[in-house]
Amino acid sequence: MKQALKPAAAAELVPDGAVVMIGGFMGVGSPHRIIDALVARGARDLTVIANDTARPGHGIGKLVSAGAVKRLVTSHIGLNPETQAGMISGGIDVELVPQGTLVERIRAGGVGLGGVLTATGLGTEVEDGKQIVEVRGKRFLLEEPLHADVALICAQRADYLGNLEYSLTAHNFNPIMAMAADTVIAEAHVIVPLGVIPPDAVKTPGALVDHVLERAS
Amino acid sequence: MKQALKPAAAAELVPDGAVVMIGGFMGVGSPHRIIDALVARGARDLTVIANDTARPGHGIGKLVSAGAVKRLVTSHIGLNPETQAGMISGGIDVELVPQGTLVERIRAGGVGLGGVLTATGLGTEVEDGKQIVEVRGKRFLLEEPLHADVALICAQRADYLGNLEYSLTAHNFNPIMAMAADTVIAEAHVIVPLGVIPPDAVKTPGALVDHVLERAS
Amino acid sequence: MDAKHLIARRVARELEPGMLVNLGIGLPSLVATYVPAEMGIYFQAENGVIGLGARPPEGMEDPDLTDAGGGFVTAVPGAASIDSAMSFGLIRGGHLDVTVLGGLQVDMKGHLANWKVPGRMVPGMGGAMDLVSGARQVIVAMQHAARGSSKIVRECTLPLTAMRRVDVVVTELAVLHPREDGLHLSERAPGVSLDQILSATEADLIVPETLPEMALG
Amino acid sequence: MDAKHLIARRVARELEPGMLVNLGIGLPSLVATYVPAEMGIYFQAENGVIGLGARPPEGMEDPDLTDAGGGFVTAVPGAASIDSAMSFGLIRGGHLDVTVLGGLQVDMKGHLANWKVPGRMVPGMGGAMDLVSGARQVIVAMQHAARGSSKIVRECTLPLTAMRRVDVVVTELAVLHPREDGLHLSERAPGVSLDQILSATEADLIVPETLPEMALG
Repeated sequence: MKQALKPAAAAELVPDGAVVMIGGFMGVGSPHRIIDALVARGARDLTVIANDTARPGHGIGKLVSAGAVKRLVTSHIGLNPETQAGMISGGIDVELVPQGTLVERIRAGGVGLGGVLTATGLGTEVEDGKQIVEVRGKRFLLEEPLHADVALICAQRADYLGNLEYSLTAHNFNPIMAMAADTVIAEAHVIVPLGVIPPDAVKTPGALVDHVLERAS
Repeated sequence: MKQALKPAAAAELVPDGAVVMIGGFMGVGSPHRIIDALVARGARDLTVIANDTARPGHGIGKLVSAGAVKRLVTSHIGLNPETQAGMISGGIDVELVPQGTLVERIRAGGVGLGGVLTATGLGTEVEDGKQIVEVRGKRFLLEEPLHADVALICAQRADYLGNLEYSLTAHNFNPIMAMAADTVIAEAHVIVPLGVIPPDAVKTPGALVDHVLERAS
Repeated sequence: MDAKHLIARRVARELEPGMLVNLGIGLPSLVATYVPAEMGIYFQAENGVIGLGARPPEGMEDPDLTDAGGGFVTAVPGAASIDSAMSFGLIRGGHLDVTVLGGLQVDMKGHLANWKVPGRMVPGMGGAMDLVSGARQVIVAMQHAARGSSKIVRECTLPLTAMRRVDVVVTELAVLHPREDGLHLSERAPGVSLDQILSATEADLIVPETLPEMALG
Repeated sequence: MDAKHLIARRVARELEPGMLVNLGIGLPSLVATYVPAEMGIYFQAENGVIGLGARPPEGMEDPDLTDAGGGFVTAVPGAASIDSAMSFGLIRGGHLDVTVLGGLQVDMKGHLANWKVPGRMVPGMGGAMDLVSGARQVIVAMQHAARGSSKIVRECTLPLTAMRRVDVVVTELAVLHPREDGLHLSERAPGVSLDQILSATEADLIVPETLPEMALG
């Protein structure tokens, strides 16, 4: 059984300078209450690993607006001019990663693989400085695993053990990030008793989740 | 929409000499009706990729008993003395693969990755003849992807599009194999109309499934 | 008909019944409008759904169901929710029949550039590199020129999206097929002459003896 | 108490509240009997369930719910079904706290051999190599000798399961801790003398000044 965690306590578990994975796709399926608490705490120097930074003032965009992000590993910042400005000015160190490579690098970090061998990015800027591995005469980029100090994820339902269920396009990076961090904090729209989420519906087993955020008031 | 496929027609889609992935773990979650049809057809010279060969006369063990298997890529044959005898006599060419490596090799074949970098097997017989890749100073075995001509899988429920749901320990290799073959044939305990399996419960999207076996009579 | 709708309508004719198709945001997303429901085409949005539908009734939008651009969508009966690993597994693994993307430049080798204008626009590649590397068929849907310059160029000056040769390019003037020997001009838009196309195009084109007019269905 | 139950009872004392534990088939599976439910320990079976329970009531067995040995089991409230990729992702990714496995030999380097007797027994490694490579803690539960020969050997003569040094070895005579400097003898079974242990052991042991008796709880 998990003890419900208050948002401020969740924010305390993400120290300044931490490497943080944050679920969501343009804010859909992002842990908005934890993000708000991080902003309220005045978090600084975070390395954020996330698909995108949403829009200014929305989802992960709030952390960018608040100046909490020092480094960013992401696939798309096109809808957040603040992130783009930060990248161009050098205020934010941005590593752009193809989306399918990003999610596999996170998965590799989570399931204990040494890296990802992909053809995506071959012959493009993405190839620069990377090891090429040949398999059966075909060339692949070796992309390194990603691992975080903390993963902040969002689910539709959690039970008291931290078993998680997701809804529609709010799955995105959440189930993958839940495997790839030392500490996993899950925010859920609804918290239900053990057994309400049947075993076949669990997409993130509670064994992967360290903390469940207290219910929304 | 898929047309329901008769077992004999399914067996015709698996020609002699084909590379066939078959789901299941000791027979649990194996496509038993398709296996029976393959035996009835007198299939020969199959390369079977599967976690195990169950027991003689059960599940994949029926194919071994019937002499249909020429080559086998598997993690465990300990409970099937016929497979062990075939391996020792040379009648069946058996490649033993660690279970976690086997499932990742199948996944790599299914999701278009060039291979799997794993520490499993390092310093053991499994390492023999394989490429070693170093990442951040750590050594990993490069295990090659697996791909099949046909995957024969089993689900709890299918809908008319071939969306699949699995039950408890009958998931095992089925959802992964569904990604890794040119032709995917699914057998299901129950077939239901579109919409009965909600989007969040679908574990194998119908887009991956070529044929659904007709309902059990 | 304006240029964008003309392009979308022509692209729609490339799709075949039962295909799994990914439409990029912006112009490509218009293609769905011209695909009859009875064709049984399933649209994937890389943020996590197969079976994307039109806009929902006002007041019934689900914040957990959007397309890759963040706009509210519906899901059709038989839809499946998928996480980002499965979504890009489908794309990278060759399970996606067609991707329709916008473009900044296509060159005589059939190379596409569509993710970056150095120093001016750095949105990130999002899923574009995986889509172009992995989809069975890549269709570029874009206007023929931008700011008075041809987007069909001799050689891309912008960073490439992939080394893979795209399959079809549809503009408001023409349909082009990049092949081994160069850019084949295949069709002209209604009311557009060969000379108009040639004078609007920087690249050399291989012109057939008779140039058919686009069929728009 | 017979040897196997003594070993299982001692192993059970190594487990801590809230751990995720994998028990091998045979002797290791007896460990669950000695773990009080209130400890909140979750058992994973690598064939696809977290939250494995005891045998089901007769006549209520579900053919789709077995342990890795193929025996019928139950699932506890809060259990989760997982496919083989997730199951071994948990194992390889370091999410499994403890694995308890049987052994054929353990040597002075703490290496385990437990999957093959060349020419005589070729069951395949199943999940053993991944479990030993990936679990946070590896406990070997086995009888001290087989056919009159010590299974605690100077150097494994059988093929290794992994290069990783196991953490604890529990036999019906003793508890051993392999460390950098060799095999430490830590406890003796009730009624067993140091001399009995030394004479039953091929390997050199590092013996403490006082040798405590196993606490069995």
